[in-house]
Amino acid sequence: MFERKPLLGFAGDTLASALLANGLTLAGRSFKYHRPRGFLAAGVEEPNALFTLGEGGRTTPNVAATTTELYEGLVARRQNAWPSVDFDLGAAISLLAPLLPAGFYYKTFMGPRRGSWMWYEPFIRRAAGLGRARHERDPDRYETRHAYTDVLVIGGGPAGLAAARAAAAAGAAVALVEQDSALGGMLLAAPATGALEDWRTELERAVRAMPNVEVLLRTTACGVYDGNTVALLERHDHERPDAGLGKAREVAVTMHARAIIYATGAAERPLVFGDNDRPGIMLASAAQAYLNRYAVDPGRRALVATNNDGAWRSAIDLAVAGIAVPILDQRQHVEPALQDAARRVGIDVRTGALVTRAQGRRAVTGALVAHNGSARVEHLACDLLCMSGGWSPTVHLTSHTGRKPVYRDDIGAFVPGGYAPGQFGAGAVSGEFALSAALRSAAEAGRAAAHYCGHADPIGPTPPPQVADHPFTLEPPRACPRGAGGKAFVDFQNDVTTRDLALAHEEGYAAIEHLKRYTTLGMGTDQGKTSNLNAIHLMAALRGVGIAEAGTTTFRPPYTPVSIGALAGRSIGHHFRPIRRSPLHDCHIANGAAMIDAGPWLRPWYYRWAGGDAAAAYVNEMRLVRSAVGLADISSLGKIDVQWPDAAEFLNRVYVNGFASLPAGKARYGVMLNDDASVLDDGTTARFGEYRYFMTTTTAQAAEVMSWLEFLLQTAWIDLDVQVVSVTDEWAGMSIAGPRARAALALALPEIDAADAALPHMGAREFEVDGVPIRVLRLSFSGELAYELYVPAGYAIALWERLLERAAALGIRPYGLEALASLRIEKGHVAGLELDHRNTLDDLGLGKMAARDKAYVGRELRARAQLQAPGRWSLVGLECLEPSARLRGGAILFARGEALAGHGRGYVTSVTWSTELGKYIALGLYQGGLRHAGEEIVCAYPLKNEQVRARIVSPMFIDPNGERLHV
Amino acid sequence: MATGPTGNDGMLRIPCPHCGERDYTEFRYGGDASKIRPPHGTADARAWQEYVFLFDNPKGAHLEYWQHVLGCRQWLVLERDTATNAVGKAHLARSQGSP
Amino acid sequence: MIAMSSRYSALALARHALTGKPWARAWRSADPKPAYDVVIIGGGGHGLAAAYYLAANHGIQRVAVIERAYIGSGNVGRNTTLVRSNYLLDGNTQFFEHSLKLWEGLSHELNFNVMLSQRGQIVLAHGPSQLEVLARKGNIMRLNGIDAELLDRADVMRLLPYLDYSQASRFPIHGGLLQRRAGTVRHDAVAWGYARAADRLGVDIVENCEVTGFVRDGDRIIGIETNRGRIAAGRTAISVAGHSSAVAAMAGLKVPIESHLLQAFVTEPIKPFVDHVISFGAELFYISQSDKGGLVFGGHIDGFNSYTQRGQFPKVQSVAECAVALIPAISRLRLLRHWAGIQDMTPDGSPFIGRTPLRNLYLNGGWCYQGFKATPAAGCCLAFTIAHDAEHPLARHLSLDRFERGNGHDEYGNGNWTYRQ
Amino acid sequence: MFERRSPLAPQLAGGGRDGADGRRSMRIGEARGWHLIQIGAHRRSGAALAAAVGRLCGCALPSSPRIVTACGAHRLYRIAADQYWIVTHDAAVTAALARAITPDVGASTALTHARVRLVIEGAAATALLARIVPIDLRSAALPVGSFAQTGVQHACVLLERSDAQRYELYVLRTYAVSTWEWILDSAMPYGYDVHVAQTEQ
Ligand SMILES: Cc1cc2nc3c(=O)[nH]c(=O)nc-3n(C[C@H](O)[C@H](O)[C@H](O)COP(=O)(O)OP(=O)(O)OC[C@H]3O[C@@H](n4cnc5c(N)ncnc54)[C@H](O)[C@@H]3O)c2cc1C
Ligand SMILES: NC(=O)c1ccc[n+]([C@@H]2O[C@H](COP(=O)([O-])OP(=O)(O)OC[C@H]3O[C@@H](n4cnc5c(N)ncnc54)[C@H](O)[C@@H]3O)[C@@H](O)[C@H]2O)c1
Ligand SMILES: Cc1cc2nc3c(=O)[nH]c(=O)nc-3n(C[C@H](O)[C@H](O)[C@H](O)COP(=O)(O)O)c2cc1C
Ligand SMILES: [Zn+2]
Repeated sequence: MFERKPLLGFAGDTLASALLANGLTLAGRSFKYHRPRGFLAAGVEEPNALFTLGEGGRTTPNVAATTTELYEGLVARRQNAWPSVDFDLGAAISLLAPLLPAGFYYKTFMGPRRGSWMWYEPFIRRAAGLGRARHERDPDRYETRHAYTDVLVIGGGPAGLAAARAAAAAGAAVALVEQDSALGGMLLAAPATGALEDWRTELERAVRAMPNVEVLLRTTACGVYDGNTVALLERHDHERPDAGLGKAREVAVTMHARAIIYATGAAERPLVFGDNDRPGIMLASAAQAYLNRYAVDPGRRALVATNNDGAWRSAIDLAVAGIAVPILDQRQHVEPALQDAARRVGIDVRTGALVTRAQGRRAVTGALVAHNGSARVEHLACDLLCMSGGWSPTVHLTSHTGRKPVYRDDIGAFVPGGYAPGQFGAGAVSGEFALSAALRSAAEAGRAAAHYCGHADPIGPTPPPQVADHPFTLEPPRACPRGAGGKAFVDFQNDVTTRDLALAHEEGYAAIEHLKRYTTLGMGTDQGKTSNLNAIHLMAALRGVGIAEAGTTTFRPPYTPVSIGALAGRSIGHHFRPIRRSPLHDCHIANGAAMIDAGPWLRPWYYRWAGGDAAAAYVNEMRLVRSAVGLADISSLGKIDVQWPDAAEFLNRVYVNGFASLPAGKARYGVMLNDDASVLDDGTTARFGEYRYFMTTTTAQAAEVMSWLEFLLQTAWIDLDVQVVSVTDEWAGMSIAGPRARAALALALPEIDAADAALPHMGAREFEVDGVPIRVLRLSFSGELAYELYVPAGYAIALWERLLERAAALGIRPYGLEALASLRIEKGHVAGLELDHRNTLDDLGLGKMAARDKAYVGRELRARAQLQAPGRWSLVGLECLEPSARLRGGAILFARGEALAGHGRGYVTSVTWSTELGKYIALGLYQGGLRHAGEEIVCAYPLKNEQVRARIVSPMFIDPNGERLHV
Repeated sequence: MATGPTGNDGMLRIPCPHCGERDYTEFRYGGDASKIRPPHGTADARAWQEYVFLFDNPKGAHLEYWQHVLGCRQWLVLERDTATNAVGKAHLARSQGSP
Repeated sequence: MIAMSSRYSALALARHALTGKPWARAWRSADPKPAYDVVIIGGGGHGLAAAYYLAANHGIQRVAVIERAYIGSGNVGRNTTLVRSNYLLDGNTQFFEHSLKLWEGLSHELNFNVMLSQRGQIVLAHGPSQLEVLARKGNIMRLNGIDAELLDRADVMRLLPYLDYSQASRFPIHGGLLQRRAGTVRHDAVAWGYARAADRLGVDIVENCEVTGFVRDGDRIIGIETNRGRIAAGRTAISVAGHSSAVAAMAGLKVPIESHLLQAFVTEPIKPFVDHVISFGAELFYISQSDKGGLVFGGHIDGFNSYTQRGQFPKVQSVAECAVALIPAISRLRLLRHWAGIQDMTPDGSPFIGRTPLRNLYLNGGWCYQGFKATPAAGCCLAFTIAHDAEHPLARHLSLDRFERGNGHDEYGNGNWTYRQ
Repeated sequence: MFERRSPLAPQLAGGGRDGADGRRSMRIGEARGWHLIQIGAHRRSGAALAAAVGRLCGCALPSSPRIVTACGAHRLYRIAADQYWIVTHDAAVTAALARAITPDVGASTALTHARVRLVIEGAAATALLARIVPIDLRSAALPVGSFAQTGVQHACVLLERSDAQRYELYVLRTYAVSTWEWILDSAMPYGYDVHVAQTEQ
């Protein structure tokens, strides 16, 4: 469907060829001036013919019709015009063109007041942008994968085919990628019958028949990255992708190649003359492709304008097809053989002839032609103007790893400025524009690449092609004479004209990068594939410098635009990042838990037995723990098995407090610092045997701590004999807490002797129950009598269920993260919001823990003056003094009566309703800390216009002497 | 730079001495490996400051730590050129001696 | 401050259009003179701004900006253009708000439209505790006279209806913090606008001139060596973004900086689609739409020291994953170009502006992810420091020796990165 | 008795689905009934450890970091310079090893529960794996009988190629459900059957 009208095309057609076959030459409107535009090219370099494809969530703006394969059901619309491309009101903007030269916006829209740009900007934004995207979710499927090969050949033209064949013949595994739907490259534009086509078919057949060659069509090499890693995009739109069936629309392939052969060919450039953008003006090679490959007459009455030999081939094909063709070559001298060949097919040959301006508006109707050495301007009528300003090797990919291309005068273009190790060039990309030379370079590249991969011996030479070809010559493009009139476009998509170049030069934006940025030249969806070199030529001329000095802009990936969906692949929705689930996950769901993200983990936030939302539930869960007994999942804690003779010494070094003397059967709380003395983590380590320790870390820091310990052991302390192994996934953990915890244990697990004598506070013991090892640590985060139980993860659910079932009479129930966090606030234990890397050990009130008589990581830098300064913010407890108000995390603290401005004297880190105290309480940091205990302060929360009075108290809100731990 | 053990110049493919050449995404970067960590217990704040905070940060040859976190978990010392990303040899950090 | 004849305005555009009168060069192409009062190394946003403020605020006009390539070739011309002042820590809040205020008057001051677009930035929170952290910042902003609004999920849904609110979303959106005055600025215009204004005040902008060394007299720097010869300088400032270590090393200084790659991305241009600046909360990812229509976005550094100025593909993919996680519809849009900048990274994520151990040598560097928004204030403070040989009150917390004293200024709470990325 | 549960218990109920072409070209499942112990030698104990393993498992410690040593009911993997995995379905062996490897011999850590062993086999197995791991799966790089430690979705995994078209993955338990869903999602185009192998080795 094209603009709601059905359109017929043939298999193998592109949207562009089908539209041309249907007589449609007006493809769209230009970006800035809304000028009517047609089809300039037949491939990826197309700047004009951008369409919006698809409907609903499949709407895809800005797709070049020249690369869109036709398939049944394709829906396409033209864009950037209102009400329609045929009648576009935006075109009125053309009248204002003189007021809108390149970069005009830098010079205006500044008044009348400061900030006025905000008034103008919406208009500019609406005018800019090409197609319109939709906010709906994309229903299609995308995938990513990794691939490995010896030799990656990029480009399936004659050079690519020949190179692949040579490399494969030498024994290398070869992957050949071609963005097009067919192999053959430039040869596809040659006449569909004849010796050349026979030769191409045979070469293709031979390559495809080789078992060690994999051919990937519709696959674009988008970017070349370090390590000969190439990003490929495989497209399947023509196969009707269907997410329901798992059929992907696009696949992004990370290709790891040993060697790369660039056989990316060359692209033709336009000529620059007045109104060179009229529909019906196209690249000579494009006209040839439409004619030969797609069997479409791009016009009936053609003119071919050129400065090089290349376009003569196109002219001859057009003439043979019966399309009248005068050829206008700006060169005075053209190879006589070429002239003869042209004349033989009835071409009206004119040398020294320069097109200065095109005629016609919505379609080209003719051209004005100037002749060398004469003032006469001739008018020639045409409905197709083919132009060729020379050929630019497709050096994009070779430049991606930082090798700047270099200029070659003889071909008037840039070629790769060398290749990274293991990379080779073949064919037109390396400046070999004659087929025979291209093939020679390809065979050589193929052999060299295979050799680089360790395959030495070619099996046999590639048969030389039996094709006639001409050496390639060209005359550098000439700027069209001033005063010829019309707009001479250099960059079609971004509407950059020769006047804009002149303006940029005049204002000093003459460096090629400034030119680009000032005029936006080459910044469109085509990335200037047809415009960059002309611009460089023209600017070099304006500056009076050589082209090599003018230089190119930087080529960046992707070579052609890539769907972001393809890059994301399957890492979308809940697969965006993997989810880590506790071994108890299924129980939580069964127990009616509401789950919450905690880093990669999903953890039970609260349980519905306790209330319908977190606010209601957590207080009931707290009450349960304070009054009876609760069961919580702590499996997400990091767990590390630490073994061997030097383990004690090791722990003694990484923790600020002493671990050397920790006896077997005991656990100890410890804090680790980074080298810079910021707090890395806290947790407990239990000693189970002479040389066996069991360390726990916080959930958030588990991976960091593990790597850090390995770093120290493997890089710095290699003399220590210590082994650390992560056992986070091996052991599930649960905490059973509350005054009835021991009773509950006794009911559920009579095998475990949890009597105070056997398992005192901070005791740690291993038991075996029904053949299953259970580690029991008598530790408390909540301040109640509590035990941490660790069990091999496969038995976690069984243990959990046994605890809940057998201790049911004691009222045991599960409690979640919110209650866990709240209970510890009542006890003044620091956690995530306090441990934010900015706070020191001393700030957290833990300074006393640090041993004075031993070294530990971070000790030296902990002593720095500012870290010990008296006015630092340190941990305090806060109780809310207003019965009707609540404290809020993130509130800023001020002394009473002080102006509420600036950064205050501290802030609230964690808040909870205290079931014990019947009010809101909080932890916070406050300047001077507990020296201000008892003072009333203000917690300001201007985001909600709130101020709440609170009192500074000890952060140990309940049971400061820890009596409950010892029941 | 020297070529890696696989004979490839292996830019940003890291030759893990244990596992072989792998994508750099399997590794965790650990920064400059030419700095010498003051021995544990060194009571010289200046030395620690330099170690922790100051870097040569050269444009060119760089010795650096990488840990093969998705593989053998070994910390490696890798030669890499920060001007080109070209990767050279790697050795296990705990096997002393320069690469 | 700029002579009437070369002023930019709609009227001037019309006059030039009608008369065909040529425009003046935006800045002269200066050759280096043998000596200057002040030499600033680095023609990025900061260096050019400092030169402008030296001339405009301190009356020092024998100033040269020495740029090794073309001005704006560094990070000022390749960043994601976010400007905002939602900063938490004492010192930072005031500094970045000062910068935002300068941005608000900059087009007028420079007579060059830098296209400050105050379209509002929304930082998302994906859980209650993340929202509390944002609230703390928002409260600090309000207490410092800076606009900030706390958003709940419904507010975010109203403002940004196209984010992923579905069941499938991995990190559900819980709320956010909005600063309406935050937004974007046209990156290149900043370099050019400052260059043009500085040029008009007599500053020499010397392009294609690479600094290769310093001229020293004892512990004093008295000039620089360049590939175009020696230049004597009363005072010299280093303002070279990702290359601070390299240039400081020429003066024999070792600094707390590593050079890392940060990539940026732009899609094909489309009609208005994203009207704010949005920052994802689950990972470092931010997105906005340029006036030209491209969606511009970025993420985390690539994660290892490098001066290659090009990124790696895995990071491209993970950034794309963030994009789709945040805005499912973006899946269909196409990435047009991605590039990288070389960025100074410091242990605490904060920069340095101030004096160095060498006399008459000043350093402005270590900007990490945040130097673009800082451009006017950094230029202003650097100019002050050069003019007065003293730290600017707004930049006292950014001294080079802060780690010795334990004064690290860790805005993001990421901690020291000696061994991790 | 405590019942041992696989984290994939609920997942394994589903019977699979057809691929885009209507076929099912893979079997994806979990292998259960095995035990895993990680053992390590410290600097001076390499020989003692080798001796202990020789005595209890009847084979030498592997010297190759890539080739799986199969001996009887056990498979041995050298996972780092001086670290090994022993996978066996003889629980007595792991228990004996744990007892025998005293600190002067080395260290042992039980990891049976830390991992879940997935089996992917069939014509499309290699193509599927190319979608989920970043390593070279060509048979020269990963021949039958070899293994590699790598990552799936940022989590570590040990991947063994036990036949040309058969792979076994030891994935982290807490990621197992996520990894499983990821694999099934990736396998959609090919179609698969889901199966559990109770005591497969
Ligand atoms: C991808 C990316 C995205 C970013 N996004 C943001 C953002 O959204 N918001 C934000 O606030 N910040 C952002 N930043 C950071 C910001 O761009 C930089 O911090 C800031 O631009 C640095 O200051 P500058 O403009 O002066 O640097 P630059 O523009 O880099 O200027 C430094 C100049 O010094 C020159 N130089 C270097 N060595 C020499 C020498 N030896 N001799 C002479 N000249 C030399 C360079 O050529 C360069 O032009 C981003 C950075 C990157 C890379
Ligand atoms: N007469 C002239 O003026 C002239 C000029 C240039 C070239 N040529 C002819 O061109 C031919 C050169 O052959 P060649 O093979 O070097 O070039 P080619 O243009 O025939 O083939 C290059 C192929 O690479 C593909 N390609 C380019 N970039 C790609 C990417 N990133 N990913 C995937 N595919 C990509 C293209 O689609 C194309 O098929 C010879 O026949 C030569 O005579 C003639
Ligand atoms: C905010 C912003 C928007 C950009 N938009 C475009 C764009 O629309 N088209 C384009 O080709 N490049 C765009 N670029 C990228 C530049 O072309 C260029 O890649 C970038 O400035 C880095 O320079 P380099 O690639 O020359 O190294 C944009 C850059 C920035 C900073
Ligand atoms: Zn490894």
